[in-house]
Amino acid sequence: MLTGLGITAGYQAPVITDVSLTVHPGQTVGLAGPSGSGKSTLARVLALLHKPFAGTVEIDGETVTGFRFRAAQRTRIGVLFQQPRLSVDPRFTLRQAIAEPGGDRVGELADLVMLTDDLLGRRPHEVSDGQLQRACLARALALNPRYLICDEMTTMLDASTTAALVGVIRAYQRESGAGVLAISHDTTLLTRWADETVRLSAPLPR
Amino acid sequence: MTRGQAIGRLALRRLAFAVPVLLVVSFALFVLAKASPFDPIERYFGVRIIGASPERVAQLRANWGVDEPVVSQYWAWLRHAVTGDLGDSLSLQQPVSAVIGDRLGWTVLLVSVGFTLALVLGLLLGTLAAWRQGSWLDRSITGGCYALEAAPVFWVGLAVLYVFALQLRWLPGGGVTTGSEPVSAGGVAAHLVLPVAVLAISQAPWFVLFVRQNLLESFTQDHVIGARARGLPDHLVVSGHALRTSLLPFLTLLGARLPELITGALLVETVFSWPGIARATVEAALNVDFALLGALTVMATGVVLVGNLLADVLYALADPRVALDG
Amino acid sequence: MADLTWRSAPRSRLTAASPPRSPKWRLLPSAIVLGVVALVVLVVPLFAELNEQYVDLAIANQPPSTAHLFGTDELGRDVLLRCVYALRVSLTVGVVAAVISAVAGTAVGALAGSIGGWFDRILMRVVDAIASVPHLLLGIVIVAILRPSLSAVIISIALTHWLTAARIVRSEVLSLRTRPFIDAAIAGGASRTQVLTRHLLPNVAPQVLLATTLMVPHAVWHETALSFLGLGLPPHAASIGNMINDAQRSLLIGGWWMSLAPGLLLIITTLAVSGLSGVWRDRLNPKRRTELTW
Amino acid sequence: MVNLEIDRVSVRFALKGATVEAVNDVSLRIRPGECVALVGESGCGKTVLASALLGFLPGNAETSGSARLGEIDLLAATDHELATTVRGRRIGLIPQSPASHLTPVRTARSQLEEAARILGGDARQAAERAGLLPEHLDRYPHELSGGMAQRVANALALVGNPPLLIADEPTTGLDRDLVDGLLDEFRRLVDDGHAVLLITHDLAAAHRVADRIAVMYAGRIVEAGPAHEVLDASKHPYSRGLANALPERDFLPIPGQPPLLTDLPAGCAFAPRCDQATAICEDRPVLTDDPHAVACHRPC
Amino acid sequence: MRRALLLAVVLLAGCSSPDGSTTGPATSIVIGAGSEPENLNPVLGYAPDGAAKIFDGLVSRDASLALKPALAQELPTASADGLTWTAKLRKDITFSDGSPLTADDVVFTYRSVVDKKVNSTIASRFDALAGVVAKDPATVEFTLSYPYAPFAQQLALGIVPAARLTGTDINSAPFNTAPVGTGPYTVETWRKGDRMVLKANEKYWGGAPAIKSVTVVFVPDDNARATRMAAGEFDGTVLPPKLAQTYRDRSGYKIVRNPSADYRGLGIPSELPFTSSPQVRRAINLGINRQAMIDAVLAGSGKPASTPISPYLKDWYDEKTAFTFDVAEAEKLLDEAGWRKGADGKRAKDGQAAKLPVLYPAPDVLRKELALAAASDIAKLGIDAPVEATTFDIMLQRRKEAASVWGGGDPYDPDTAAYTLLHSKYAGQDGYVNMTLYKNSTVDTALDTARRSLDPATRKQAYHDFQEAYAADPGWAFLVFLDHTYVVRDRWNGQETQVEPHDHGLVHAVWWNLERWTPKP
Repeated sequence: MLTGLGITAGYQAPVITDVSLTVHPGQTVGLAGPSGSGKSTLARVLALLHKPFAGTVEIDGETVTGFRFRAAQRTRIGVLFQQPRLSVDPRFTLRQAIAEPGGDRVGELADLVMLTDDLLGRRPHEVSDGQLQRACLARALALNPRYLICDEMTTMLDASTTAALVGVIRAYQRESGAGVLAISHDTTLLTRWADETVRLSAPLPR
Repeated sequence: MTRGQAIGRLALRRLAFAVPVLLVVSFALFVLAKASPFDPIERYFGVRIIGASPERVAQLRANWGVDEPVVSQYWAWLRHAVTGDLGDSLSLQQPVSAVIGDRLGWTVLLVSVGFTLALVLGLLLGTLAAWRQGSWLDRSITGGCYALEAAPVFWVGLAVLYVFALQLRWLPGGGVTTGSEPVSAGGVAAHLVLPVAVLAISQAPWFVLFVRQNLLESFTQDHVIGARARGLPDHLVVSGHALRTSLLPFLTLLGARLPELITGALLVETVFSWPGIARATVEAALNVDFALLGALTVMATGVVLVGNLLADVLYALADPRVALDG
Repeated sequence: MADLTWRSAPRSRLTAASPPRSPKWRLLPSAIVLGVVALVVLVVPLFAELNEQYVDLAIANQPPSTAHLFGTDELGRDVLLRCVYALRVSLTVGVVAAVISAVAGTAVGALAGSIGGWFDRILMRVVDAIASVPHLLLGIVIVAILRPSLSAVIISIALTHWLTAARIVRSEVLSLRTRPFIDAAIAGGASRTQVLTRHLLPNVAPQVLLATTLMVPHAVWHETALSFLGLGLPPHAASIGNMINDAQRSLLIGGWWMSLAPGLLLIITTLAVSGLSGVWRDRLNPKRRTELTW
Repeated sequence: MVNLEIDRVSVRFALKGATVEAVNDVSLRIRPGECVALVGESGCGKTVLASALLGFLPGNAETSGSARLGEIDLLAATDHELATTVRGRRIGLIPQSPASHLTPVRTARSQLEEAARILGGDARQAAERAGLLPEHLDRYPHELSGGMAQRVANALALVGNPPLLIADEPTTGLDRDLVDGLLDEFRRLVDDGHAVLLITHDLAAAHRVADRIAVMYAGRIVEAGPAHEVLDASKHPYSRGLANALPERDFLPIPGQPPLLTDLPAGCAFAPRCDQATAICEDRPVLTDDPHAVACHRPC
Repeated sequence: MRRALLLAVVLLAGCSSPDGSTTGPATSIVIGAGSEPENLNPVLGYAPDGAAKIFDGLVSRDASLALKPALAQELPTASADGLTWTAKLRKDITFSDGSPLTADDVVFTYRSVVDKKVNSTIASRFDALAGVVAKDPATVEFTLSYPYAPFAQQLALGIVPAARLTGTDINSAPFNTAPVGTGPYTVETWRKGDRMVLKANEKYWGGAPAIKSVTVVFVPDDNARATRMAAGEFDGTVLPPKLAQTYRDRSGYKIVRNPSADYRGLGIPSELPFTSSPQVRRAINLGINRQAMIDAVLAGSGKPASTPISPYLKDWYDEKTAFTFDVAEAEKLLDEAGWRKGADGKRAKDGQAAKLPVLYPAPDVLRKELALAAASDIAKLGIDAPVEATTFDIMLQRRKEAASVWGGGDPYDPDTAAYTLLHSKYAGQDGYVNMTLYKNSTVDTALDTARRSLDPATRKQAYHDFQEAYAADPGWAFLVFLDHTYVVRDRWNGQETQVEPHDHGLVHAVWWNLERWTPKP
């Protein structure tokens, strides 16, 4: 169980205040809400990439004590970002990107996300957003995470690629029993994808 | 807090930062100067050091307090400096304030006209080169700029001096007045042309290339494409949109460019025997003139800091996006 | 579809340039010049030993001739041979100073950028403070303390130029740190060191190397300026700055060849260095219009 | 009011060692009072087509064919002609990420008034029509909310009263209610007699607002016809696959990957991914000349 | 764009032709000076040898350097024992502020010079001075602690008005930059580092000068001065000989070469094992081609130097002691001294290489060129002579192991040129005295005798003995006496050549007698 309890987080000022959220293993939780409502901030907290001002994150009963480099539970959570182009080191080929977390399963993962050998040898600027996002998904799955956080993963993608990636994630979920937090402003998508959907309300006007 | 107040606070914060910087810089210079092999006493004696009896030299040292610990020399200097008394320049035998007062105007004249000219040149030529990108005009401008950047400013100064003052005899070759003429606006203007031109063309290439590069980059940016899509004529797109944003980084870099400008002025003043502060600076450095060197360096540093502050304030005024709490 | 008639898209002054024509027009001359300079600087001394302090007053002030291609100077020294040695010295100063600056600057910048916080603030304030003192003035003071010599000049340049590298590295590291791919690497379990060595430094390295090459001409220029003011290398040593300084007087009495040769050589060499680094910079900065073409 | 007649337009780019065939032989007509959506996944060439119409292609691009807007051929016109007679006056652009298409150091008002002055439009009226309040106009682009920025972009696109609007991926990254609002706005514009070319990868948005949909794949239009027919009764396997991939439908992907534009197959570009493909697909299919046109040897 | 063009036009229009072909009577002159005085106070060291423009001394010199009375009615005379010197003042003299000159002013001036609290750079010259008193308002009496023959030469020092300086700190008195004197000119303005304007003293006791206004522009850099002279800014300036040569054929200008006692010489360390032997030092002296230096480095403007006594000190100079360039003799001497050439052409003795580092002060171009030329000649003898650029204090620190190019000298009396330089009592002392640690008892005796005797014949003989002893055991390799070269517009009469000392800026130089110049009709 991935749980955020009473999370208050932000940068200079809090973006989200006292938010709680739970993702059970095998479950897909949708997180919706308008721009600026703090979806991404919450995602980063739950992905252990951003230290909240207050509140705790628990993973399978363990309370997380450190964030970013200090997170012991680091590899139990995989993340996918909104803009695949910014999420891959521009110097890396897709193969290197997928191999980065230390997996030797590049071939297997590439098959999983349907990337051909030809594409694996390319660098980010030589492939489309969709292909790059496939590589990012492969990378996120490389360490067999217990939970996968998809932060606006499909924004840049067309319907077919979206469906393909969701399909891959679902297959992984079936196989591993992982929990998924799917963040999107596309309620239609979440209705179809998630088991349940949580809405963050719009931020207070500044 | 309004934006104006925020900018005010930014200015105050930067000014507060300036004080320790100035202290550190001035003290470091005192220490460095102390470690230098140049002996102000020897400088004072000049050629008469040969034959001067050792006791007399030692006596003079004591009279001057040259051999006191550097900290107490520094402290004495600082105590007086705060009250506006910058002490006496050993190398020029004058109160430092008089040394600076006599020269500052000339340097400010040279630097401000030169800088303005460099800016105008930079903006015009940079915009022109970007506008005619790839044309022979662009290539000659950029080529010329690269060449000028590669040429040492004093070499350019000498070449200009040789051609315009010595061979063609169009313009005076140095100083601010010709012979015993009184200082007059026309005379100074004539004497100003060559040094200003050299200072400007030594500084301009950097601005030209910067403006050109930034403009070219801005041409690919969304807001410029957006302006074009609206049907604005090219000149408006450039002046109202592309330049407006591509010159923003320019503003902060103006501040960063000040030390270079001062360096350039130092060499130009040397070549053209301009009676400004730069020559006194070289003199002071060569003679380890604590009082003068400290005052001049602290002043130069202060100018740079104020320049940076101004640039930042301008930036904050020009770019509404800039965050003021950094 | 062979019958299609193609026309170029309308050209606007504001359209991004077509991808730079093959950079050969800059690459080739630059490479040739640098190659020749390197060859000459490395090979000539093997054949013609230069005794830097040897003068032959009997052949002073000779204009260029077959015996002395660039003429002789006021003391009867061959200008060409001195240029070769001068270039060697100037380039040595430039390269060594640039490398020292780059290494020191990278270390400081990387530390400031990756540790951040108060450490970064204090370090950068120090950098700002040093940067506030005009370089040449600081260089003058440093040389004055250490006494004019090759190492003093190098140290003076390194001490004033590492700031550039530090700032570049720091700002690059700071901007890289906020990129999602760093987050992605952390999410993939990368340690701080791995992020630094696998992502931050490799991505900064080209910028640093570029800055280093661009620092070489600047360092050479700094050396010549110091020599011009009489604070560079020992005045009798062959260096570009000294030669131009010496040649000033000759210029006034018509000896144009003594300043022309070293000046032009310096300009051409630094142009070649910046030409090469320009080509390199273009390659580093792909700005490929991927959005349109893919 | 005139039609936009896109006739056999191709666009290619010369790259080092390769040619990108971004748009191939595309023909399309857009009439006043009609919204045509050009749909396809990212990289299929639809944005290149829009850039070609506005004269915004990079310098290494070449075009063939024609795109007539009344008496003017957009592809043959010089940039000066485009700037002085077409952009803003005959074609308005509604960009993706409207805030970034505004110059960040100037207020919305100054940019709107500038455009109005040049185009002879009425800034106040355009702002009102776009639903902007005067105080919104005094903000800088970064101070505008997403919805406000979109309205400013609309006002700017409309201030010169152009008959044709090109909207390039206007919905990407917007919240659903903003998307809906924007699409409603488009509908109103179309009903007012504007022609709208909507370029999007969002099939649902296209379906919601467009009268006709053209589906693009690998630089070609593979199917074009009335919106509901293209979506609900697709003739081309790709369109059908795309429709089926929608989350509200089957939510199933089309297998495989699109071909590289530098390396298009000689025949049907979709054949390698098509379950219906046979030997005949080695030949390039031609777009039929129907109200519901398709380029497929074996249409569904 | 239009505005920028306009600006350029305005700037260009603003500049008139700088050709400077001034019209009208030449009652003003613009001088480009190579050095600027630190101050204008004779007490602190301004113009101790006269030609001070603003001040007069008790005595002054004519073109042949002969002393003549100035503020004194007649040349001061010494008592028979040489310990008391008396000067009678003229009675009609006033300072430029109108106050009369009295003996008190003279007493004040000399007492201040030797006052330990005053930072005078010339106090050492008055080493012998024990006291000075005013016998009456017009008589001054100097008492010396030992007989000092050239004492009258030191009385050219300018006299300051005591009233202006009594009770002030002389070291920082405003007087130092805005002085009051009895001289032919008064200071109108002095912008330090730039220029000084002098106005004629219409009430000058020697008659009002014809040149009413003198502008002295201080430009230390030779090239800058040459440029500005060429641009027509100056009426006269001092230039290195080579630069002065460019005016050879220019009408309206004349080149003036003033001979001087200003020597440049290589001080050879007598404590360095290699150069400790007189033979080696003689060999070095013989191996140096002084005439080549004069021809190439000085463009012919100089005289070879062998001893510190200038050939222009005709009464004292002994031409027989001159070293002639003779490489063979030099090689022979070195061989004899045991420093023999090895296979590589380098000399060594007992496994020790013959090595003599040559130092010069870095910023001094002339000394650099002389050092290189000398070192090249020395190297040709098979001696390793590495040249190093350094500073004066390092040259002093390394005086026991390296040769350095020093300079100095004045033409007034051999004593000032030679005594502190070569007398063994200064060897090893701090400061710039006897830098080579030269010790030769014959030389010591000769110098002492000459200094203390008032009899010209005795002195002449003593200096003759000195030169002979020195030439046999040279502690230096004196290289050249420089001619100081000037370029002056040919618009004035009255310019006379005078042998110059080392100093030549505003004082001495071609305009040493400026007050007597008259415009050409």
